[in-house]
Amino acid sequence: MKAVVTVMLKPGVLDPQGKAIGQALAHLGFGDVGEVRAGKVFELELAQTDPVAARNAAESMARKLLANTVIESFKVEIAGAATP
Amino acid sequence: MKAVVTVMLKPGVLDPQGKAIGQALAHLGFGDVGEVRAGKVFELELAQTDPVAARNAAESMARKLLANTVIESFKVEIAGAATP
Amino acid sequence: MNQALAAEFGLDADEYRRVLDIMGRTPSFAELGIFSVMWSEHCSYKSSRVWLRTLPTQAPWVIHGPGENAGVVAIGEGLAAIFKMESHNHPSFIEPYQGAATGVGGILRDVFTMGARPVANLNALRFGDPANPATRRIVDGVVRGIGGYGNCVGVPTVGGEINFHPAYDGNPLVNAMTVGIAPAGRIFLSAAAGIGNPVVYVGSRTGRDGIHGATMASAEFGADAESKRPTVQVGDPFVEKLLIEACLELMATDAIVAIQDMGAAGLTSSSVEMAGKGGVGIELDLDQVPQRETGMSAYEMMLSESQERMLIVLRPGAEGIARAIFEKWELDFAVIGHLTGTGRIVVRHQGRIEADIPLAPLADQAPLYHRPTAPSPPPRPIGSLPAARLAEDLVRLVACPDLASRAWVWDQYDSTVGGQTVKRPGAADAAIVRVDGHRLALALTTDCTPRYVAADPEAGAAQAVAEAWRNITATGARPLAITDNMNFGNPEKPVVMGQFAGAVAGIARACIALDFPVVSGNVSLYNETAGSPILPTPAIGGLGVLADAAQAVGLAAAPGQDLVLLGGDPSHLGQSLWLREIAGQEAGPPPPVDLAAERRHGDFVRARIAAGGVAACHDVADGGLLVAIGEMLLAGDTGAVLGPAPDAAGFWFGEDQARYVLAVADGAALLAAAQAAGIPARLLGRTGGEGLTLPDGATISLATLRSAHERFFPALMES
Amino acid sequence: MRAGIVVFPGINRERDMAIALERASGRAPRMVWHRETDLQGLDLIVIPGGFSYGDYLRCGAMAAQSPVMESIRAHATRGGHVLGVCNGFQILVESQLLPGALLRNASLRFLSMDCHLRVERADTDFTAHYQRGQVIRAPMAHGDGNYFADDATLDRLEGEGLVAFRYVAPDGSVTAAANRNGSARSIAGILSPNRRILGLMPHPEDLVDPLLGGTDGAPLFEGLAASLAA
Ligand SMILES: Nc1ncnc2c1ncn2[C@@H]1O[C@H](COP(=O)(O)OP(=O)(O)O)[C@@H](O)[C@H]1O
Ligand SMILES: [Mg+2]
Repeated sequence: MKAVVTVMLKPGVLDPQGKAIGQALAHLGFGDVGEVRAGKVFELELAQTDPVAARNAAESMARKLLANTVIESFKVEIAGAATP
Repeated sequence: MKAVVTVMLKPGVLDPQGKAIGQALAHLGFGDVGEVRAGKVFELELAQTDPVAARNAAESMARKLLANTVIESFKVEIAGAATP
Repeated sequence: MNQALAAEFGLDADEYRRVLDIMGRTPSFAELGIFSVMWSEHCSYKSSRVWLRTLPTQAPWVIHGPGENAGVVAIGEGLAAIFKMESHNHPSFIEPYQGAATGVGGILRDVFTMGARPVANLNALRFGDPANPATRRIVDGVVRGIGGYGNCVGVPTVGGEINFHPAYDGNPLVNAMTVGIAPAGRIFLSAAAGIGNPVVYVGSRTGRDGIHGATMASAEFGADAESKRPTVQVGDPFVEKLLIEACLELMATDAIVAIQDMGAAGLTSSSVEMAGKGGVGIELDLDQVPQRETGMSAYEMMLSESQERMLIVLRPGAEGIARAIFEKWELDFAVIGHLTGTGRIVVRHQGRIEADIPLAPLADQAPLYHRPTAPSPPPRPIGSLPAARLAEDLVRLVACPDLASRAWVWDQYDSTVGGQTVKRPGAADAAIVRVDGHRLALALTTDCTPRYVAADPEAGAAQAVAEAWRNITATGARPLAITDNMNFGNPEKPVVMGQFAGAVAGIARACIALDFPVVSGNVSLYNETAGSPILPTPAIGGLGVLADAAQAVGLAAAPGQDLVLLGGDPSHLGQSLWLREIAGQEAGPPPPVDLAAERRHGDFVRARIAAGGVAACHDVADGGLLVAIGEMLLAGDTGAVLGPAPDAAGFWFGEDQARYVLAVADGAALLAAAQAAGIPARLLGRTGGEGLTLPDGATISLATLRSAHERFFPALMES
Repeated sequence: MRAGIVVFPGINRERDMAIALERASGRAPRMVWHRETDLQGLDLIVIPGGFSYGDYLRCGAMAAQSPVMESIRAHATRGGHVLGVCNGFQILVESQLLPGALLRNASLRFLSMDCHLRVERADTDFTAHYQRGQVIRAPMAHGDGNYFADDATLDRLEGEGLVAFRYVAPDGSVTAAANRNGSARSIAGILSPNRRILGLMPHPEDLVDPLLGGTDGAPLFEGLAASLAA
């Protein structure tokens, strides 16, 4: 199964990249864009065939490695499964 | 409206980051993880209230700035709107 | 398989006929691919070879001149310096970050493949008009790419040069140079030997990256540049770092017979060149090649330019040792073939022979062109000139794109990693890098003034060599050898070919006079967009040696020193920056290059530095004498009072060659020594205070000068 | 002082560190490959700078999961000394041996230049050869040195005196301009509560030789060597 892990900075953590992109977009004439947040996304090819098992595996990978929970939060989506 | 732009390397383009993460996950005991691809995600607060206008704006931002279309492809999702 | 297809591969009718002659049959797709990349301009040097042969390449300290992956010179204490410069111009236009990054990666491999630990990177960059919006994006990507790769692999980036000119608008130049150190007796070469010996592939897996990159680098950009984009290669500096460590670890054993990086034209050029140089045959089994993608054809695998890969011929039985080392570093390792006695390259894939080509004719019958040359039109004559206003002109000049502080750039390059950088960027005319565990140090620089070369290719190229030699000399080091990176337009145009020929002649003349041979280099042609060529840019990378790093002299003056001009009063305004920036003219002949004077003056300066009396030294180059003084004061954070002197623009802003400004405790003693040696010298003034006081009494505060000098890059890039 | 330098794939300042340690202690440090787990006999473990695992994902994240980290944790629990510089600091916060995180520099650019640091306390084994309040120079070379922690953590660090170094102007004043990477409260280096673990971003090991521009970094290693003299 395919899992998609999205990692974003927690609210309150400075996001210089998002801020710089917001400014650059404004310079490019997209004056009406509000806040921009930048994050990371990981597509994982998993051996699990059961969506629940796949989700558990991906969540455990996110907690252990893909996200730094001091500053980041994450979200897991399993391809084809509805987001809970 | 909120738009989420996901930027991934095009298929076939080397993804050094994804490769290193895949190896690290294997070392951590997630032996059954297959290919890992790493990408970026941007959450944009848009002034547009119409989903179609919002999508157009986000796509134009992605093409102009958020994605390097030489090596990356992107996908836009508008919060609350079904993916086309 | 026909002429039309061959043409798409970049082979002309004549070349295709030659392929048919050699093969005695219609070539397969993979075979045609091999011919096309091996006979591309990039790999075969078909337009430039006849000229390159005329370069001087010998000196008692040269261990390996051109023809190997990089040049090798003895630097004393049983050590050798290995260095080369290489262009990545076309890829950097298409994708500036990855183009520049993979340029750095490629030149690093050329150096460590010979057994050297890379100890320094430099670069020579040319960008378009700063007013052109595309320039900013390209500068940003190239600088990030060079830093992104070099910082990660842990090789300090210690020097370089940058020019801006509208002629580079559609075609920036990214030339990267790497310098490494190896024991002089343990240099690894690429000539394969030993029939039956295993051929091993190490590094990253092969994907469909950059297929036809070599042929792309051999064609000019038209409006369809966009469509050439899918060939972009992505660098992985992490894997490169592992590859460096793993290769050096393997090189400490006796397992290697021959080794070569897979650069342009990847597996094709590395296998063909290794076997060809060794006079043996080679058989490859592509099924064994580590692959990143599925379903790749033989053609794709042979032409892939995936980065961070090496080809090694091992001694029989050494596979186990080698495999263990590469597995420790988590790199792919595969035996993909062996050497044969057939003199042919045979490529097998999925049970079929996809290519079977005799190697000797592939090399010997490679096209060689004596392309017609035409002289460059003479430069425009200099028109009427405004009077010089020293203070105002100086402030404007130090702020102009070609003279403004490059700190914004080098602040993004790790220049200290390795713990051996004695003079960082901006501290001296050449970077000084000590040899780990020795007192010995290298002096490194890259130089070229393309506007001089455009005005007079022979004189301009000689000037580039002279300036590299002078920059090394100004630190106290002894210049040893150069690498050259010849960046030119379309060689099928006689004027461009004339520029090339003239530049080679100028380099040769200067190298002979200065005992400064060419030991490696690279040629990049077809640097044109929509039919308009770049300025001819023969970038010179110079290397010198200093027996004791502690003797190195920088350019920063300190308060309380006499400033002395050595070499004679300047007067030549042709092609000067003052003429361009202040008078608005790109005109006149470039400064003449008197190599005998160059050598006499330089040898004198070096001897004075060795004798210990010189606190700082800077050559007079771009911008002329007053700019040189300003740079010494800014670097040392001191003012100066200049004494009486001529007030002509030519004196303060002329770009005459073979001149140095020295800061010394005792100016009178230096003047006397210069007089005794028959070298013209003049006391300019004395350092100290908060500003620069000119002979006319005007004072520019150091703060004014500094803010003018430091404004350009941040203003361009951070707006 | 018996020091060990941990080498992860992609680390690149291990030789700089070895030179500095040997200069100060007269003893060559042991190089510890990241798969080793036996750190017996070492007084000081140093995680040097570089780009472990390419700095992919997050700087230090993958190294923090390496087997050797468990041994380092045990060494720290025993009260052993640990020094993490640059990538080493990032690895220490990723493995939560030190609190907080190191985010992308506020400028979003790699910063390679000398900075000035104020020594916030001189009563630790790392800073014993400096004076409190002394301003020293050190090269920095990083893309992700922007120290972040929540306010409670920052207040605790300050309250317990665990801020070791701060980015300052040459005169010792804390200014926004001197804090080039945007670190919270200009923090350049922090200590563990027992003051036996130090993480800092700039590179004192690259300024221990007058030939290379100064010796401001030398007292850090000399202080350690004196404190840990066997
Ligand atoms: N302008 C030049 N001057 C001297 N030597 C050159 C020049 N251009 C190329 N060479 C030499 O030709 C050989 C092939 O260079 P190149 O094709 O760039 O190597 P690589 O296979 O590493 O890309 C090298 O030995 C190089 O030093
Ligand atoms: Mg090569």
